Amino acid sequence: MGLDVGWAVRWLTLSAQAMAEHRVELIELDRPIGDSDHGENMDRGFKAVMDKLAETPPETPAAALKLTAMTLMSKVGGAAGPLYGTAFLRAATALGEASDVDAATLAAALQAARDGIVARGKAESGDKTMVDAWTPAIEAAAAAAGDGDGDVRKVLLAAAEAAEAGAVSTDPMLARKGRASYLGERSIGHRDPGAVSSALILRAAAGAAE
Amino acid sequence: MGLDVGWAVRWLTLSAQAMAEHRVELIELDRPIGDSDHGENMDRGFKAVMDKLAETPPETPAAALKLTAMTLMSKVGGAAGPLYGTAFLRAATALGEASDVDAATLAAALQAARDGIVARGKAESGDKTMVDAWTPAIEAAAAAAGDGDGDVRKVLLAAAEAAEAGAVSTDPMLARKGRASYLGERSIGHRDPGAVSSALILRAAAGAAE
Amino acid sequence: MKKLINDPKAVVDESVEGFGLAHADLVTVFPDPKYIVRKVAPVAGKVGLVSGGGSGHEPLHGGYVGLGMLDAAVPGAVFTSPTPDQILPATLAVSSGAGVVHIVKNYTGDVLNFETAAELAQAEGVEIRTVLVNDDVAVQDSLYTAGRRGVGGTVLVEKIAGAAAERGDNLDAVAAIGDRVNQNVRSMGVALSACTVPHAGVPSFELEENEIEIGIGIHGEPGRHRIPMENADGITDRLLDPVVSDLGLASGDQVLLFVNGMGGTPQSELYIVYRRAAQKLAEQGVTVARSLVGNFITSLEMQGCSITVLRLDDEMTTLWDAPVHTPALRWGV
Amino acid sequence: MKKLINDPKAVVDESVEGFGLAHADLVTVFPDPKYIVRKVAPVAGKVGLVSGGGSGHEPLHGGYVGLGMLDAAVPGAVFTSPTPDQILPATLAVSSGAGVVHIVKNYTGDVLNFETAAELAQAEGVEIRTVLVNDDVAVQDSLYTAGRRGVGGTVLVEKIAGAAAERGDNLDAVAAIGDRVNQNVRSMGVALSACTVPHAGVPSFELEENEIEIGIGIHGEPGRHRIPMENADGITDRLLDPVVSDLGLASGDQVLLFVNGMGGTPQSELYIVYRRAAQKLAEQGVTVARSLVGNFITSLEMQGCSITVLRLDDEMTTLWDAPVHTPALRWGV
Ligand SMILES: Nc1ncnc2c1ncn2[C@@H]1O[C@H](COP(=O)(O)OP(=O)(O)O)[C@@H](O)[C@H]1O
Ligand SMILES: Nc1ncnc2c1ncn2[C@@H]1O[C@H](COP(=O)(O)OP(=O)(O)O)[C@@H](O)[C@H]1O
Ligand SMILES: [Mg+2]
Ligand SMILES: [Mg+2]
Ligand SMILES: [Mg+2]
Ligand SMILES: [Mg+2]
Repeated sequence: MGLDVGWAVRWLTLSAQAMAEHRVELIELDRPIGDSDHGENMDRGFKAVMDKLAETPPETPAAALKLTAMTLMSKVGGAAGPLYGTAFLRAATALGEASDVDAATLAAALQAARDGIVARGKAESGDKTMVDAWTPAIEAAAAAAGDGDGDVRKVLLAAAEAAEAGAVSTDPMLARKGRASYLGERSIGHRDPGAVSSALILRAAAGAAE
Repeated sequence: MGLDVGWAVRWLTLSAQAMAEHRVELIELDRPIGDSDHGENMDRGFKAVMDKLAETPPETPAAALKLTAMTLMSKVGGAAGPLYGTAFLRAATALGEASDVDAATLAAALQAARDGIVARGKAESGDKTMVDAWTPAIEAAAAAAGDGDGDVRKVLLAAAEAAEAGAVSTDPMLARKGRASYLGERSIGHRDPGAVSSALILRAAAGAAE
Repeated sequence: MKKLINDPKAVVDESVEGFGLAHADLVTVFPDPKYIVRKVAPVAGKVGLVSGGGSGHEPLHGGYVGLGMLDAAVPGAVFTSPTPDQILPATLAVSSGAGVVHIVKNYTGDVLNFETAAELAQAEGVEIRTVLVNDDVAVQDSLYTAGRRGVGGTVLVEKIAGAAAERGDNLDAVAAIGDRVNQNVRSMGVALSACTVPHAGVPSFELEENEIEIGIGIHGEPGRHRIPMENADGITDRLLDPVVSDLGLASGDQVLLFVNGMGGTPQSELYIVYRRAAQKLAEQGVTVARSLVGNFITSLEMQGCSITVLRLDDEMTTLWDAPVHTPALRWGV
Repeated sequence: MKKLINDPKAVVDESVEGFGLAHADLVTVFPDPKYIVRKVAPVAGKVGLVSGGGSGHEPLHGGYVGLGMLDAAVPGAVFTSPTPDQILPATLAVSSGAGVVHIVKNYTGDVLNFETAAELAQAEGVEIRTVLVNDDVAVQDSLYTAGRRGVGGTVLVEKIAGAAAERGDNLDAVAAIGDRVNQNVRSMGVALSACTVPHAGVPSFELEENEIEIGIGIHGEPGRHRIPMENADGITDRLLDPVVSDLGLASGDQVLLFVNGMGGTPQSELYIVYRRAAQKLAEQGVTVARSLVGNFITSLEMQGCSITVLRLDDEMTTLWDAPVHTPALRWGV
């Protein structure tokens, strides 16, 4: 059993809920090492995604993700807007026309999303960015997909858990990309807000598959 | 025994000391009902008077007061500068060439000072200004001078005490002149800074005659 | 108190010195007694314009010295009017024989010190006219007070009278247009926070996190009354309504709308206030023909703003548009 | 948080609307997607200039739209870079066929969003050049960071490149002069207090009464390090010295000295900083040929300042002096 457009819409809906719920937390994370806007930006962006989904209900998972990409790109701004925009766009392209996504395609789409973020932002692992949530996530997803039983939920759960651990792993890192990099040593000891929002989005993807 | 130029110089010196000592208090009084500068202005002005007295030692009491008038006029600024300037100028004129001031002349000089303040500032008694220190002061001085024993110290002590009481009497007044008048009802319950500095100056005059 | 200063007693000296260095092409600064004179002064045949007052209101007045506005500015200590020994030489320095206009904000100290200086100047043969600015509608019962204060309207009086002097109007004409501006201008201000006079070291008054002070002056003195915090539109209405009614504005009137920052308010907020004020005036049929938005007459780092409305006639509009070249206001040249 | 706002979410909308009302003679405001365009646009045959970035830095960038400077400005949410769907129509609106220059402050968000917009514009046949501004010497080891930030130098790049475009320079020439300004300009800032982003509601960082933050950016982000409060001359030295040494200034150099307020600092204090900086440069044999003092690139109501020094050559000086007519900068017209 794969993931259909209903899953995609639930994913985005749960993501929007998560951004609204964690808005203040993400602003607070962005305060000591950024400019206090990440939660506001993500909340505004996903609210706009909800409006768009209502306006033009998508027919395929890829269509849902593409619409999300365009909306985030045009509503989020900051660093996160283009990065998430690219991620969703590449994921949509990887899904193609499929109306039902299997585990292997799902893992490939997540990989495409991560690669998109790296292509745009040029961050490496350990730079204290959202990449530090996405890289372990796609590795875990690939492993789960490779298990052979083809359970998409397992793939998504593995990704979400790895992303959450990845977000936590940014605490001791010294930032080398994004606004936090200006702080040098003083960025150490804070969690990267983009890594946390990434983990929330991947957790929403898993939740949508329940 | 009258008051000579030595007394005048001691008066101004004690006044300068009083302004320095009460600088913060006068600023604080000017804060709720003014613009927080009265102590600073008076301290600056009397410091300049000290410099001038050292530069050109006066020969008569009137010369000392005239020099004070010109210096306050040019260094104090605000409302207090021209008012005190006029007061000292009129007092100097009233003293004339006398090298030794008797009780009657002294009382007349204080009266001239008060009249100068009223002429410049157009305040009446009860308007919550320095006039409320000066008017009782000159009345008490005139009474003491009229007593007949001609003791200038008694005249000055009477003036100082009355001025101090006059300053206290401004507490419940509603201001009708100067900056405090903008506050209307809210000026009630605060002591007028100019009345307090006037009482300090008159107390210094008495101290100088000890 | 955290300020970019060296010594509270040297604030005005050092600031005016820096001002002179930065604008040496426009002004000359005399340090003691302290006054600021337009680079070329006196201008032959021209009526001289002198203003001044306590420091802490920058760019007022030094920032308005130059072509088409003031010939000289006299800065006092912070929030303390200047003294006659500053005002007199400033007056003499800009006197070309055509007379000098003193533009004086209506505060007891300013009035008395300029009065003395005017007497002294007249004794030296310079004809003086005084334009008293008293546009602050926050002062009530002005018969029983020191009278209304001069606030935002001062900038407009200086600009328009300055343009009249620059085009060659005579002494009485320059004073008359200054008075006409004053009669047609009203202002009211609000403070969201107090300011700290450097030598005092503590704020002039205390406001709670949810309080604002309506009817504030420009000297860190408290205002007319204190109310709970409101939104920008509500505050704008509280400032604009008394201004409009005191001015007796009617549909069809043309005005200059001036939203002024008190020194510590971001420009973006001033435009939010401007937006509401412009919308309300438009609803009342009043045309905003000219506008000015920014920090033009301040109270150190106070957060807040004032709204000033000037009822324009054709001559005032022409004079407002006339070229001006000063450190703080410049156009047409 | 006390601000003259109605709704934290409407701050930029309402402020930009008010800005458009106040400056309707100079600019047109498009509300959604939001961008600000010079009244007459595109100017036939002229290279278009577009800049933009997060809001909260006013008058940057909207205040610099007009003759001799920007053709369009694109305001993002507060401290958040704008999005391609704003930048693209702004770019198209000012494209006359001669190409468009994007002036981009070096922040990841700004770079990525302008990059996307540039790709889209190029797909529509508009040639784009990007001038990246990164003048902030406070960012160290910039090889291992997102690179130096664009701060005060941005204003100078916009003015000088704008003048080049106005006199008819072609696309490559305008971009080249913009790059040349960027290569010759350095800045560093200090915060005495933090600022509060409206939607966050609390200050971006906390400073004790006796602490200041050196090397601050313009987004309320913390700076390079925190030190005990010092006097103005000491702080000025801490800002100026790294600027001078990074720029490699030598005796005989001509510079533009720009002392910028962060939004909540009185002008009088900026002149105290200017005084010290001008004196120090003079001691080093450096000639301050041009100066700029005021709030030109801000961080909401932050107290503090930045010092920017631009090493001038004759062409840059000529372009600096060229006429400019925008809401926030005006001369020669
Ligand atoms: N070059 C980059 N590559 C990947 N992620 C990045 C990069 N730069 C920033 N980020 C991510 O973006 C997040 C900040 O997003 P946001 O606050 O919305 O943007 P801004 O920094 O422009 O205010 C950071 O926490 C980080 O995870
Ligand atoms: N019209 C007036 N007549 C008499 N005294 C006045 C008048 N106006 C003000 N004062 C006195 O001046 C004092 C304020 O002096 P100061 O603070 O130095 O000047 P300013 O009000 O200009 O700041 C008041 O406390 C009051 O006693
Ligand atoms: Mg951020
Ligand atoms: Mg006072
Ligand atoms: Mg005063
Ligand atoms: Mg941001």
